[in-house]
Amino acid sequence: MKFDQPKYLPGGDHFILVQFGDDASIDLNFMALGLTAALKEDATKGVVDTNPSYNSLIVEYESDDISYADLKIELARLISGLGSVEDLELESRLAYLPAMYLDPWTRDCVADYSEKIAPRDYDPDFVAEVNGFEDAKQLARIHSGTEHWVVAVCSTPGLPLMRALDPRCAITSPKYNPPRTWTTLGAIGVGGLSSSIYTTPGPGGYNLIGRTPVPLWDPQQRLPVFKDRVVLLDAADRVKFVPIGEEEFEYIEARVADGSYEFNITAYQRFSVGAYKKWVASLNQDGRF
Amino acid sequence: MTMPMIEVLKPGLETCVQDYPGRKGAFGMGFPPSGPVDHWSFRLANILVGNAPGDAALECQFIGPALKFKAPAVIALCGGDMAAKLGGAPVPLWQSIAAEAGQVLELGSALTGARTYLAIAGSIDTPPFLGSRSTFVLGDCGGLNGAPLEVGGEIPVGEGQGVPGRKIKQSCRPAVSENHRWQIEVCAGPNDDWIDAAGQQRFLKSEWKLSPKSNRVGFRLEGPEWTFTEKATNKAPENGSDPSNTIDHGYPIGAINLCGQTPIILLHDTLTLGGFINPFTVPSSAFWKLGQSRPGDIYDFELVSVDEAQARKRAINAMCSEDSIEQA
Amino acid sequence: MALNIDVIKAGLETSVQDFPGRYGFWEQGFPPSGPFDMWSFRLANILVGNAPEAAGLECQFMGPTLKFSDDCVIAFTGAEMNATLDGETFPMWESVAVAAGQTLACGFASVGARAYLAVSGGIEVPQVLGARATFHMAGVGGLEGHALKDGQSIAVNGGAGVPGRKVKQDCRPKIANGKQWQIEVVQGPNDDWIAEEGIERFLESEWKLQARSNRTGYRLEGPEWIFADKASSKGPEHGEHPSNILDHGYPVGSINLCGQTPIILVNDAPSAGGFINPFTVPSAAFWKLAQSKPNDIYRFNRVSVEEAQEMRRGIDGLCVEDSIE
Amino acid sequence: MIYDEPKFLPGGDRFIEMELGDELNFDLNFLVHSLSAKIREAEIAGLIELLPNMASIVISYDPDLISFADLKSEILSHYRNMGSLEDMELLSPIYYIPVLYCDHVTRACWEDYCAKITEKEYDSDILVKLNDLDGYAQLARIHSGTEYWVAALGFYPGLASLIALDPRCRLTAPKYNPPRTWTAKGTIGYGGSVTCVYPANTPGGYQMIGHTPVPVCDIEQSLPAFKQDLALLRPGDRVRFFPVGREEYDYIESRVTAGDYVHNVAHYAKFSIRAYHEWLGTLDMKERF
Repeated sequence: MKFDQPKYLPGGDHFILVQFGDDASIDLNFMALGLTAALKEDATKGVVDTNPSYNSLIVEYESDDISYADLKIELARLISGLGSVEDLELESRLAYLPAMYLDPWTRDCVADYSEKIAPRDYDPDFVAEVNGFEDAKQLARIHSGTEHWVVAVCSTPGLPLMRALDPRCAITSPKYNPPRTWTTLGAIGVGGLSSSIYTTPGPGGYNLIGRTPVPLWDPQQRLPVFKDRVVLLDAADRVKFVPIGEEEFEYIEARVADGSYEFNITAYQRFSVGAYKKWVASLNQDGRF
Repeated sequence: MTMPMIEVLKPGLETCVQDYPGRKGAFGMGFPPSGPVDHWSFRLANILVGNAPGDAALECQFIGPALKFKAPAVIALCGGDMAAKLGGAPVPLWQSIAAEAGQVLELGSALTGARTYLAIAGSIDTPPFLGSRSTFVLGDCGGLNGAPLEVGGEIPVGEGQGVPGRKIKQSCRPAVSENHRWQIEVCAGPNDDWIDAAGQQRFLKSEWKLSPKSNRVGFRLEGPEWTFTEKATNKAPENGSDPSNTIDHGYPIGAINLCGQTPIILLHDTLTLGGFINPFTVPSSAFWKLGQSRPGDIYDFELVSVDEAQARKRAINAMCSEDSIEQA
Repeated sequence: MALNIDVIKAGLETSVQDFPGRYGFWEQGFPPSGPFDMWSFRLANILVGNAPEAAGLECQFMGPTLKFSDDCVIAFTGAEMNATLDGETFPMWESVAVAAGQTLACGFASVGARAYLAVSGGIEVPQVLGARATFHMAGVGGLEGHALKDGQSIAVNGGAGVPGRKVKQDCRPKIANGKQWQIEVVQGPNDDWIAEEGIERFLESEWKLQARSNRTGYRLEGPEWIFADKASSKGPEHGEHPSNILDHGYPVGSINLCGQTPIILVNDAPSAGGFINPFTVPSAAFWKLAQSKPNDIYRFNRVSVEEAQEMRRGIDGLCVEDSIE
Repeated sequence: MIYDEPKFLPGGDRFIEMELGDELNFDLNFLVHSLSAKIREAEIAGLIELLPNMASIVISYDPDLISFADLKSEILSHYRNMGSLEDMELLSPIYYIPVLYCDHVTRACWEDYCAKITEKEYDSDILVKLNDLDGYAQLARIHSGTEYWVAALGFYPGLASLIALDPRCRLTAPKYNPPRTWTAKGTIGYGGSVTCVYPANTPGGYQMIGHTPVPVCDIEQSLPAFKQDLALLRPGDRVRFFPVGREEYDYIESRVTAGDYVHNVAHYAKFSIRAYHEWLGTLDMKERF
């Protein structure tokens, strides 16, 4: 539920959590990202950093520059300036990321977990089943059928937390319990309401359904796209997965390895929340890719 | 002009380059701030050698490194006592001293506290990453190639003129606990309303033992059970099934993150976001205590207001200045 | 009361049309379609008491043979197709009562080329994109998207028509067999691509209507065109030939110059393309195009936009109840 | 160039051709469609419909309701109030269309042409050679590596002229000479620097590089996407092609045949000219996908 007034919750002496509501309605994330953009635009004195999530935005501040009470006033001012959620328009790049669904590498990762930690079915079969899809291929079709909204970039560097913008492509699935101890780098996972891409080979709990050959962050800033940035995606960007086969995967992998891979990202669109809501309302919810 | 170097003979236990306040402005890209846990001692060490308080220096944890100076240097050690020796002779803490070219500084295990900070005049000059030299080991970035010191590694140092013989006044140093008990300030929130009154009281009145499964990512605490409010047990399924689950949200640094029944204090290398509640937050003024405590130590939490926490932080900041210096 | 018309013989591309045709979908590539000779078409509807817009049949060169399932009132206008009703000569430009079971048989057009049949109540085929007009190239509108076929049945809305109504002689288009037509043209939109002497030559020459002409376009045969400098010195995206231009929309009636061949784009024409349109035939002259036959000779008579609009108002003024006696 | 003063050229008694410039230029085309949207919004009495194209708009009007001169001055005033091109934004849906490149359908069409009309080189080979590409895989990668702008619609119902928004993906191709007498519906054609999807079995002159089972025009209105309209695309929309394999192609074709294929469209992004220009500035023109 969206709160009538956002809640301001203190997080110690230099954080404040602004919560717009208490559920996972995507509108709340739009508000959080709208506020992120407004803070940036406003260059509010004392604001150090921000970190958005599903329904909230955490703001780090320097209490020597702004008091907690004044920060709340500033935040309230910016939030009221956002207007209604329908009025929001957000800068939003669209990244086309190649994805090999049902790939051999994440299949091995699931098999390894199954052998060493707890037996489980192949993740895409499992996710397809809990979502009532025909098979794993339809899972791939549905997952690649929507633009995914980057709710936040978080947890580990460059890791995008994403949600399907087309409600007909929403996939929900329980996470691993216990979690994996390692995950294939570049694995595309789904868990809860979200999708993500593993940017480090660390532990993880999402179900693995595919893999991308492209890096989502590059501390060495080796590839051209990372010339001015370390992390590929920002919150409010969108990702569309382009299904590829093994041959194309290897081609892209080789270009990533030799440093010549050219990312396919467009940056000439603004995301209109009002238009989005109209579009969602116009969809036949029974239609499925 | 050759850059003065320090050679790593023994790396110690996860000894890392850090700077203060660490990596800011990259939270939204998934980067926690990193930086020194006990940033009070850290800044004092820098001030002693004439650096800016936030300049890059080394954080030594539990077991310190052995380092060989390739050029003369002015250094200072602050924080936990690791029985440091320079060229075999004991080195005092809280004081700037001169090291000769070729001399070896050797640190042992921490006798008091847990973290010792080594500042070098001119400061460590590794390439900054996203505006900071702090090492973020999980993210493989910052510091020396994104990793703790390694045997044979070389630490580049900038040009700097330090003055030996400067000391931190006794009253301006953090008082490292001798009895392994710590009074840690906490602020309520952001998610205190998920814990019932009894649960909040229990948290504040109980002893909490620091688990060995603690590091710069998080400090795990052992203690009594938590009890929850209606809000935590009666919620929409997207929050998750455990009472401590919520819809993913950003984590403040210092948050006491309740993972099932286990509270974990989120430190400088934490995950930036996740799906557990944070009923309390340790303010930055108490971080030096976290930095100097060791597994098995006992924490008592003391509830303070945000205003009070900010006042304490200002008091510590005030001590991280030239005013805290006296001549030896 | 509804009735059916059974198609005994379809004739040559006989199709359902309504006036003014399909508007609002041009941008998606749908031309207006609709009756070619809009004057005769509207008069037929008025005769049987329909609104001028109601759907009727356009018969081309050779009309159909139709059997009526029920009593109704019909009218036949436009070209003389020597129609008979149960063998009796059927009068043109007049509303006539038809009894259930009677058959109307048409022949070849002896004067003019297109005849229009209106039935009281109007033909009731489903509207596609807001019109009943047939656009057979895309299979849209009319009877299943195409011209009539033998054995089909056409649904008609019941309607009370009055027989014995006639269109006054001076309110009818002057369809003749002279094989010579004066066709009005308005200069533009791309007249500046043609040299002055090319414009003069177009206006002074005789143009023969080719056999390869239909509701999409009328091909003309005549002298060479002479282009202005503009047509040869232009950006490469326009195309090589002097008649090539960057793709643009085509007004209905435009004289589209495809190489050296002018094609008058009529009701079912493509909506856009990459050739210039130096002249445009205004709507007031469309009845002449519709009623002319291959090998007929056109001479073009330049008029201004205002004159063309005045002529159009003149025809509209005749497509009314006052024209009936 | 874009004219300082647009030209109003008469097209008989009921049409005006408004020419805004005389070149194939994205900005000019954007101006054409923005102005068209403005004119439509104004609901000028007597204005029947608009036919915007590459650089011009043909305006259909009822001379009994508005005179040439009045219509011209009204449209001119809208044109003058357009503001700067840089500030313009247009809500632009994007359609995702699967393509089987170098497919069996167009190959058969080419073979038929060679047998019956005249021998010619295989279309994709022509494009590969002429554009200096590595092979069919790169042809597919480049053709599917950009969003296309629907610059115009017309000639045939539902036939859209598509121009690549990423200039690095602009290919060139000659046209068939003489033209084909038939082209399979769904053929992906390339002629000049324009690509298209053939909406029906029609004659054609573009080189054929692939085939989609997804219709872009459906006079039967059997698929849900055509419930309202027969043609899928409108000027100002965007199209992105997705390479698929034969198996996925067959699957999609079966869904189209069954009448339950769901077209993949996202309709919530505003295309911003300024952002587009900025984005163009960031591209490394030497790079190719």
